[in-house]
Amino acid sequence: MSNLQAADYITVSMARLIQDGERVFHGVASPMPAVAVQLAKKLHAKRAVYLSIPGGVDAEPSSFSSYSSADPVLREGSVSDFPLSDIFDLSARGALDVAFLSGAQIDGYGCLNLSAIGPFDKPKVRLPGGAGSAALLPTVKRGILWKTNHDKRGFVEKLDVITAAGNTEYVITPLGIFKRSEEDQRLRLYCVFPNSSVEEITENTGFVVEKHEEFEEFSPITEEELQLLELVDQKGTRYSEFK
Amino acid sequence: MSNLQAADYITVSMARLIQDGERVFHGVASPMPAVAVQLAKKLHAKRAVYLSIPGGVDAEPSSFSSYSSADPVLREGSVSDFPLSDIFDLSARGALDVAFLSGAQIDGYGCLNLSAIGPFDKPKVRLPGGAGSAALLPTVKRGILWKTNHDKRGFVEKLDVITAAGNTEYVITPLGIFKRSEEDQRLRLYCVFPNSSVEEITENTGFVVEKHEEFEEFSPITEEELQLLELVDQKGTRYSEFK
Amino acid sequence: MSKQISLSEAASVVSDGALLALGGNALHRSPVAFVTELIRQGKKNLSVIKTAGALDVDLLATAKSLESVYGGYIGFEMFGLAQSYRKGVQNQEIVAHEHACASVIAGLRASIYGVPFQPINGFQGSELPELTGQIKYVDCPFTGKKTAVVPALRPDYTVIHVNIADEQGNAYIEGAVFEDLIMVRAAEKVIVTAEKIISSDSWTVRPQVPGFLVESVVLAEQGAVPGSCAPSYSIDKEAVIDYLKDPNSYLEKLKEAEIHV
Amino acid sequence: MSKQISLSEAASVVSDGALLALGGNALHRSPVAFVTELIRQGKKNLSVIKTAGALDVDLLATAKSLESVYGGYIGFEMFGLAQSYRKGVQNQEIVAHEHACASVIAGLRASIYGVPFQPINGFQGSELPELTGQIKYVDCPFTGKKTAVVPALRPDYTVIHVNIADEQGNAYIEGAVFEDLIMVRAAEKVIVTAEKIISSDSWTVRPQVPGFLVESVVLAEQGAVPGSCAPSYSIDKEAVIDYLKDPNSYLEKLKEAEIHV
Repeated sequence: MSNLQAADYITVSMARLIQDGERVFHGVASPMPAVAVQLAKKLHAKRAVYLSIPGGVDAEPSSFSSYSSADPVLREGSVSDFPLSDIFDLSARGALDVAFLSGAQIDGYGCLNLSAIGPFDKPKVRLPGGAGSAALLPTVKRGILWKTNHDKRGFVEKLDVITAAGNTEYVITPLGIFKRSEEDQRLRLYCVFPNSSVEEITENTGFVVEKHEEFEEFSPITEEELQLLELVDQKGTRYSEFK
Repeated sequence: MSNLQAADYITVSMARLIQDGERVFHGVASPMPAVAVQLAKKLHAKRAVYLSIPGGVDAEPSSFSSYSSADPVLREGSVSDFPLSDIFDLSARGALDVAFLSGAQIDGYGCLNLSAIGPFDKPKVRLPGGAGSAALLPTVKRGILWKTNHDKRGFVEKLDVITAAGNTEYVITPLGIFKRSEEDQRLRLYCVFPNSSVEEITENTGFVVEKHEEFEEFSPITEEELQLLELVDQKGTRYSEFK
Repeated sequence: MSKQISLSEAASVVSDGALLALGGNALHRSPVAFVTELIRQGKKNLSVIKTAGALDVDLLATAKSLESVYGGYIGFEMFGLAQSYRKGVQNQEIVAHEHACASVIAGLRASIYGVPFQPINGFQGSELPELTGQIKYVDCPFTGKKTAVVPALRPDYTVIHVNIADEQGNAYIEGAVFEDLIMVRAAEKVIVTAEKIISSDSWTVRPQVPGFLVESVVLAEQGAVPGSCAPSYSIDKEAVIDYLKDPNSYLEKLKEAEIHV
Repeated sequence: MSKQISLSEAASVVSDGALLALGGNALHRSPVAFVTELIRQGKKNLSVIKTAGALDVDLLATAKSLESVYGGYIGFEMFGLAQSYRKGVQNQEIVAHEHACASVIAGLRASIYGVPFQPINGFQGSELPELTGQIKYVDCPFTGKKTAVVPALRPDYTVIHVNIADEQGNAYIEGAVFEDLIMVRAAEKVIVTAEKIISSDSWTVRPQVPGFLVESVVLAEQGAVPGSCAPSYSIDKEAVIDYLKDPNSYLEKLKEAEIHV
């Protein structure tokens, strides 16, 4: 278990945050959430409802694409259909529990930027766009964000563009987990992964890092979690975001 | 051919008014339109598109229900689905050509009442309601109305309630056909069935009856029309509205 | 964990005063067994959302369980008028929130989309907007165009009757879906009654209703009788004619029959 | 009367400046062959509507045929950014009308429903409304609630790539329908490209797209390559990587290849 990598910590953390019976969605470019949902459903959240872009409900994919999280393989094993438009509607009417989202920049309130680096109209880098996030993040019950790098360019005090804002509850990074405080809606440090430290996170974050009132030790990944993770993700698709 | 009844004249007239390639809808309680569409498709309008409440496209029912025009039999032979909600949308975006509609009262502008006899809030008779008509009649390209009785209670100068108004082009009765004039949007007498006369129609109509500029003799029902009508409607469902 | 419960358990969760959307259209695949059970349990002041209703709505009117109807058409097609419903409205015991069928759908869509109102193209020249208050107008902020809008219709429960369901709520409708799939998405909670219940791993067709949207599933064979449930049975025309001749005595017989199920 | 025509005939009806909705999602079942043919014919100033676009949008950007995009996400997922699209926007040659995927759908729905705008629950706290002008607000006339609304998005053409079509335009998508069925209903006209064309009387599955909504049908085997068209083929990852390394030379090769079809 010493060779655990950031992708393992992130994926297991995502799985742990999914509660049993919740309706969970991820969109494009989301290999770790895709794996995490399957892991959670084999652990404590057997009745979680898995929704994704290809529109199958509760798919059990035999494998994952390393290139796409809209791949038809994510329909495998599903009994019924619930296309993307239905998923957005579900969130809009307050009936989607969890959405996994990401951002090129994330600020101290859990808002995200996927629109542009630099001004929106004259961008230095035009980013892909927020996909579902501007509609999902304010309407989903629990927004769980992640990033695959943790540095001051990504975690900023002020976003170049606020693509989406809303119900960000957790932000997971290769170094640890932020959780939003009920008090002032700011992200606070909730957990540090074994490969990092409060100091490293503080140094690499562009907004002020304070400990969350619920700050806790990261519970080591269990044998069961690891075995099921290997079973679910035999090809190691969870590492693909780090290549 | 001497035993032809009003239902035959009405049904054949409906069929003749359907043009090839048109998208044609009827709703509940519409046995004559249901038969007329099949007849038209066997005559001059082979490429007409038949839409109805059960949602099959271009069904070719083997028979008709004498009690219901929402019966699943109206899906028989259809290749694809287009549910009622889609049909309303089609009309709303200006892409439905013909809707067959009816009214308990019809006025000289082709507006109809299916809501109430007497005041809306304190009705003498509460009628079933206009079903699709309040949304369809103003948006469909061609509204074709029919009534199975022709008297002054049904054809009125003023409706008790205006349930629906809009693009009424023809009104077909057991006695003849009204067509709306381009000039002043009033219904004018377009055609008299062989069993009636201008006088009879005038006497039994609550609004002033004038001849339409296109007034014409009713072309006798042809052998071909009659044979195909008997073929399409072997059980004589077209007569069920008169029982 | 099975969602299957009995008809009486399922009906018991519906409170007096609840707003119900009922699946099916006219006399086809409507949840008659469920409605009858509501009546047997003495529910009061129910409101119903339906595009085209018939026996389901009229039975509630006969039983004096009906407060109002949001519907486009309530009638028995060629069988005639809905006698108890029309008398209830005429006596001002029942409120007819008359819609076009399309505006019932629009109101349900607003609920599906989580918005308070839905624009609709229709009602030009109709008096229904001013008579019912169910249609208002807003100016489009992009084009300036005056646009009719309908308020969200959010059923407390949508009840649909289907051909096949499984114990997790997945449900399959053979043939005409009518407005059922829209009603399912618009509702706070969904109850499915089914002609047949199968195990979740034995589907050979693709259910259109995903189980996670459904709260409970009820086995109700012949659940749409005397209406149709294709392809299993058609309208029982004699029974419908009997009903319309004397709704009250028909209802009494029906309530008796349910008790012995 | 068959609606089947050749790829070049079908593309030829698209005018410069047209607004196109393209089916599929990301690198899956998007009409790549059709887009390539548009480029070969030298179309200019096209605008594209798409929830999540990838190669289809970027090829048009590479060819300098793209004026603007109404989209939620334009990128190649784990392969990386859409290089030509992003450079086009950065150089202010392409306008990014950035939407959420859900508001693209809302705009299409307004077109489907024949209304000028569609309410949507979303965008709270986002700067996109003020930056793009694609979202405005109206007060609900029933509840007073301030509600975000999106203008109708009405494609001149929707182009989808499907598994099976017939010569009358009926079209069947195996598996994920993505936003295709919405795009089909929202469009002025619809063009279907298909892996396989069968005769209208030989369907063994139920096509989701009724033929009467479709203007023309094109046989385009491998029409989504190098993207996927399940279950026939998956993403050709080497080809996508090649494209992103040098979009221009990839496009040149693609144009050559088309000529020899």
